[in-house]
Amino acid sequence: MTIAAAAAAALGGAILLLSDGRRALALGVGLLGAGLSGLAVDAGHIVGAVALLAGAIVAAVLRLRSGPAGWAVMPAGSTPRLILTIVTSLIALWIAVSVTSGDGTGLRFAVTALLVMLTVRLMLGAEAAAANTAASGIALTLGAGALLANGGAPDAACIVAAAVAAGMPALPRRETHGA
Amino acid sequence: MTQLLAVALSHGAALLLYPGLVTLVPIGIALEAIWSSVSPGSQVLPKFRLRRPQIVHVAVALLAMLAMVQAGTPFNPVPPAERSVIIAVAALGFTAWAELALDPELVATPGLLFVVQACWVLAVLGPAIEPQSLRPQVLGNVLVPSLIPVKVASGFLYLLCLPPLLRLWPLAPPADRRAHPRFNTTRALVWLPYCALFVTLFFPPQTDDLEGLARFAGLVIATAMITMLAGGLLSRRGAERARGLYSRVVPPYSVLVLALVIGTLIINH
Amino acid sequence: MEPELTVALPAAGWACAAALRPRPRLALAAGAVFGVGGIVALLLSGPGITSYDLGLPLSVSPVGRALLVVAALALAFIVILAPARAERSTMLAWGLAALAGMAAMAVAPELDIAVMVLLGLVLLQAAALGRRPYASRIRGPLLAIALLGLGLVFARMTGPAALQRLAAVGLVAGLVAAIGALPFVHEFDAEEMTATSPVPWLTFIGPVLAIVVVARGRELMPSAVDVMGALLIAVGLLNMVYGATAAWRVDGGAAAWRYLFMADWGLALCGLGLGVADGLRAALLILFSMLLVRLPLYLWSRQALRENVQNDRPVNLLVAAALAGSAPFAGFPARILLLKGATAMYWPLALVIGPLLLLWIPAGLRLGRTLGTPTGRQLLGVGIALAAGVALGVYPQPLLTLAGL
Amino acid sequence: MPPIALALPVALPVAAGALAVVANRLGSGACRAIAAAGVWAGAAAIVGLWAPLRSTLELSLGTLGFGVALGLRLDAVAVVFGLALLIPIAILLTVQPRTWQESAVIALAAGSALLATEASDVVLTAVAGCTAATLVVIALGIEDLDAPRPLWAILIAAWLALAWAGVQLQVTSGTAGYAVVPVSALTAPVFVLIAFAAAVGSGLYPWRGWATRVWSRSSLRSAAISIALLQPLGLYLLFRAYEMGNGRYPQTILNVAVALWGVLVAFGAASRAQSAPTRRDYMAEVLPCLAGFAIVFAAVGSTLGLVAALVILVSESLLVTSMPLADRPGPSSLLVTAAGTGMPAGLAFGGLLLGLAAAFEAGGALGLIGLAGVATWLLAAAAAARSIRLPSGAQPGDDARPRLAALLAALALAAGPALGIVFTVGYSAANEVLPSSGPAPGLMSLATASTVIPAVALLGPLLLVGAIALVIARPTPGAARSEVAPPLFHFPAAALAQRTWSAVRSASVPAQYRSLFNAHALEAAVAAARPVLWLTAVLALCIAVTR
Repeated sequence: MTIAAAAAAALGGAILLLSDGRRALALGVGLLGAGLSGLAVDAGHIVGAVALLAGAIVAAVLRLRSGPAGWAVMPAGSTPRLILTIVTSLIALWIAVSVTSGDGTGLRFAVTALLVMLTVRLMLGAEAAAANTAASGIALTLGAGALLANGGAPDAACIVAAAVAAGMPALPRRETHGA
Repeated sequence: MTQLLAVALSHGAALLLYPGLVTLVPIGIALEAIWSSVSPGSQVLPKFRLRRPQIVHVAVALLAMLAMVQAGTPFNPVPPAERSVIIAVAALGFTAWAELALDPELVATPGLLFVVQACWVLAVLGPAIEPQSLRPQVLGNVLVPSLIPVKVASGFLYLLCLPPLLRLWPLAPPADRRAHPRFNTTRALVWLPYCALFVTLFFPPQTDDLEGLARFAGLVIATAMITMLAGGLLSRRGAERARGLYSRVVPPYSVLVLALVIGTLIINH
Repeated sequence: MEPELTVALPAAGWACAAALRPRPRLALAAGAVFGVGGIVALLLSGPGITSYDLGLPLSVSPVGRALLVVAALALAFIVILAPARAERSTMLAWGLAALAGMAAMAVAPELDIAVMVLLGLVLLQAAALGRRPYASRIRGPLLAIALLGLGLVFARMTGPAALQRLAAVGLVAGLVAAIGALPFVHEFDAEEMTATSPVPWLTFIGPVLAIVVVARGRELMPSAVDVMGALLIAVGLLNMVYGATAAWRVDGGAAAWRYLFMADWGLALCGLGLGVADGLRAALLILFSMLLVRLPLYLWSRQALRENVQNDRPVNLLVAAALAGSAPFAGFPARILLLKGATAMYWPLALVIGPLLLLWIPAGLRLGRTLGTPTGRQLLGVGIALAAGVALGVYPQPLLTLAGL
Repeated sequence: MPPIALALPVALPVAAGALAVVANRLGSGACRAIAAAGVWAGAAAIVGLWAPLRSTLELSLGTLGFGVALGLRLDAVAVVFGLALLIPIAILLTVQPRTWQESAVIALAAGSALLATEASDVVLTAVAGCTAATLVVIALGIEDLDAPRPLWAILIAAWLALAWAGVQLQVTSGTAGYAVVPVSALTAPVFVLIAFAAAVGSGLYPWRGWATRVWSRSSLRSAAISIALLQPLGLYLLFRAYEMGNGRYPQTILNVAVALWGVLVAFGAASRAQSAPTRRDYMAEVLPCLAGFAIVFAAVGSTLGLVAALVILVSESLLVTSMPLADRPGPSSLLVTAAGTGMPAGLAFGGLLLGLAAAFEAGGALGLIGLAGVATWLLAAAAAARSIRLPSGAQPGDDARPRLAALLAALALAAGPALGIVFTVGYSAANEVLPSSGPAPGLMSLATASTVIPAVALLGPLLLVGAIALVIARPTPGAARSEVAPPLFHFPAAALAQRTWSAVRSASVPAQYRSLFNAHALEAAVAAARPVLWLTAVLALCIAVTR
């Protein structure tokens, strides 16, 4: 279950990195949220898991309303992004399995991989919809990252993360060069 | 208050009478007359006329008086403890520049004159560094073997500097183009202070009696004669030789004296 | 009083001011009422008192409280004496939104939550009308959030000591990227509205964020506190040198102001990195003066910058002195405290910092001129800002006491 | 008298400055009157506070917040320096016309400078001194922005150095209070910082510094103010260093080094003075020359030296007041020249006499420096003599007050017999920082280690005789009044130094390498927010912490 959830989250992140279309972005954020939610359940944080899943679903649904139409998975010139996806996943796996120790290997892998992938997505220049979705993904990942903490308020962090992630695609996009 | 007045009166007497103005003027005129008669070129004797003094003469006379009362002349009303060689140096040093300020015709090559004056300051104050005293008699009385070389070298440097300081060298001021040379009153005013200071600094102090007075006077006259002799020699050798001597020989010698002073300091500490 | 009110009331004020934008006076009044309410709530909520009303332990540290109070004062000051062409209700709305976010970051029990609040602020600003493309507006702040997230993740992983050091890199780099200091400078457009430009990150939100990140970071990585301090000092020195030099040499007055803010951040980061009380005092003085003196002066200089008016009247010379960090303005005691902290920690560092402090003077002289010829309300504002600078420089004890120092 | 009254000397000028700003609508004259009244009141307050008890008064007003206690301390040193600062400012504010901005800023600067001398703590002195320096630079800028003025950075560097010395004292001993700092805390590095602040803060260098250049401004109003306010503060720091070191500097070599610096400053000024093209250029070198001597005397390390430095300080105060007022051809400028060069039997003459005597009586290296000092004094005298025939160089303006200038200069020239009184005051001040076991000085004669200078008995009659003689004297006939004497000498090194300096100033990166140092390209790369640069920076930081 852990492996599947971590793989789903990483796959969601990869789709966000490799796609430009609204459907693919929605699918990516949904998968990402579902995977992180599964990892939260695995870590014993049911409230956090529900919050993450809900936030991801809302973000995905809202994403379907705007952004470039279609899927646009791996459009022309996305080879570097594909290479980055593979390299990032491998390094994250190495860190989660070999470098670090303790429980929650899957969560460590997913959080590390997702943060790097989504940041790279933003750095490589993203259209507003993709950038917003990546930001939603980052929010959900940060929420999941709080589950690594011993103590504190991880569920609260997940709830806030879900709220931010869900609200993000709803924000108006303004590209005009006024003011 | 009465005591203050008495002290002020005695110092005033020293400034105006002995060893001050009334003493230094006739002796200075006499020495200047001798120099005028022996020096090549200007055989000029003073013409005594009762008239208001020139401001340059007043300024030089005041400074010469101040310097003179610092000297170790026998019967000096100023107590030995109240004399300072720095006052004498400053007063005599100012005389040259008072002339430059008030009558530039009297000062030839002020730059070179300053160099000589700096060497003279070294000759006067160099020996005062090690004893850490500014009392003229104390400096004259220094007979510590380790300080004798500095004292002798400084004394010779003092004598070397006297001809230019008294303008006995053949360097004429650029403005001095008179057909008839005049009696040099300002020089007459500083003959005695320069020579008396030399005697005070480089010979043991004289006692306050006639013998001491005679010995002091003899030493002063001897110093004046040596200075005149040096001046005469310089005049004979010509201006260029004199300029060369005081720009190329005396400064390096002063550096040597300075090295001697520093060496003495190092050895004695 | 509960700390959550210090978040809720400014947030409500922002909502009202944004909703009532078509009726500016009403928006201004509503925003002002809620804003003042927020400040009152903040002042009444004693530092260290924890509230569990939301099921979370919410409390504000004395330093965070002091910074929030000063930020609120700065906002009131800017709105009351707003530049000629600025719309006060809009300024107030943006300011209240930022203030709510800053308060939320300050009271958040976990750094994760503070980072997510920061993310919310980033996207709120990005959603506004701006001259720069959307992607370039969010790129820098989102990199900051990702770096902070990575730092948090590494800090919580169990493994070799290097992980803690990498966590320190993540937190410091994230902080620097969030405020837009070197080497993570945000793209800048001199003509852009201040609220949507990188300036609020540098001058308004940055101070609270820095205090939160550094304080929480030290709790998270006790074994990497030295590394974190060293990184803060290194980045601080970089900002001091480059920022102050660029503020003097760069073309364009607005860009020069931005670099001067970076140079000030250099001082603040050095102070925070020293890890001694005097360093923290120095950093706070710099941040207070950034909020109360430099930000208002920058806003009032924008009009003159647009019209390219420069002047050398006495008031410009006084502003130059204030910007140059000369006594009696706040910069001088801050520099003294920085030197003291550096001497106490490692005196050669003071030898490096000391000469760098002189780089502010040419920049200050240049930027003093950019204020043009202030008159009327603007002149009054400049006077008040300078007086605040003198008060901070001569007697900073009250504010430092408010900050628990 | 309540202890808070100790704040009056500082508060009154500051309040007057603030009032002058508020009352600017009343016009420049009224504001100037307010500022002048404030400064006069400050000076009066110092006398009023000090005269009744003549013992140290202290006041602590709590901490300011940056590790400094707002403590005021009025002792004899603070009184002498305070009056030396305030009285020239008060006179100049009273008699010279200026704008309300200038008057206000100068009054504030006077208050700050006074706080620097009344502060009980090194760091507070640094803050106050930096404030005074900043306000002085602003005052100069208000008068004429393009005219020569001190480099702001240099002044702030000086006061930052003092602040650093203060915080070092706080770190090592927990306090930077002059009276309470442990002797062991005043280490050589701390003293070097203090000496740096003293030299740079007062603009006293062997080369032509701002203290000289400000006199080439078209108007001397603010120039004189800047010298009167900033130059004494340097000497003040050298005095307080004795107090912190319990009457000594950390090492004797430091006394020699400071004295050497002072004599170089004096010699540099004198040698520039002897080649000055105008009388105003000559005048510009008078105060640096005297200030250099004051540094020498302060560094000697004896009570006599400190008193001599204070006598020179008083002479400087009289001169800095009279010089801008005598800025036109005439007898007043001749009197100022005579007073400035230390003519017998003036106050400067007495100060130089005492100081040089102190140097010789200290012996060793200081004796040699005293020797150089005497030569420098005579060079200054030669420069003064030459300056009499120089063209004035004064700019037309209504700032000059020749009668008052002549009166002040005559006072400085005739004050020799009163040297005993000045000596007694200076002795009590010097005793604060360098306790002396010797007998208290008399008013009539001054005792040094080896001689006694009968100030009244010798200089009194000399002055009397001189005055009478000068009255009856007649000008020298035939003296070429228009002829300007050439410089005594030219420094061969001066031209080389000038060439080197201009070469350094004009140094630039060769064209073929400029692309490496292209600031605009770098700025573009940084401001364009390139992700590659960011990611590289992160990578660099990671490598830095993990290697």
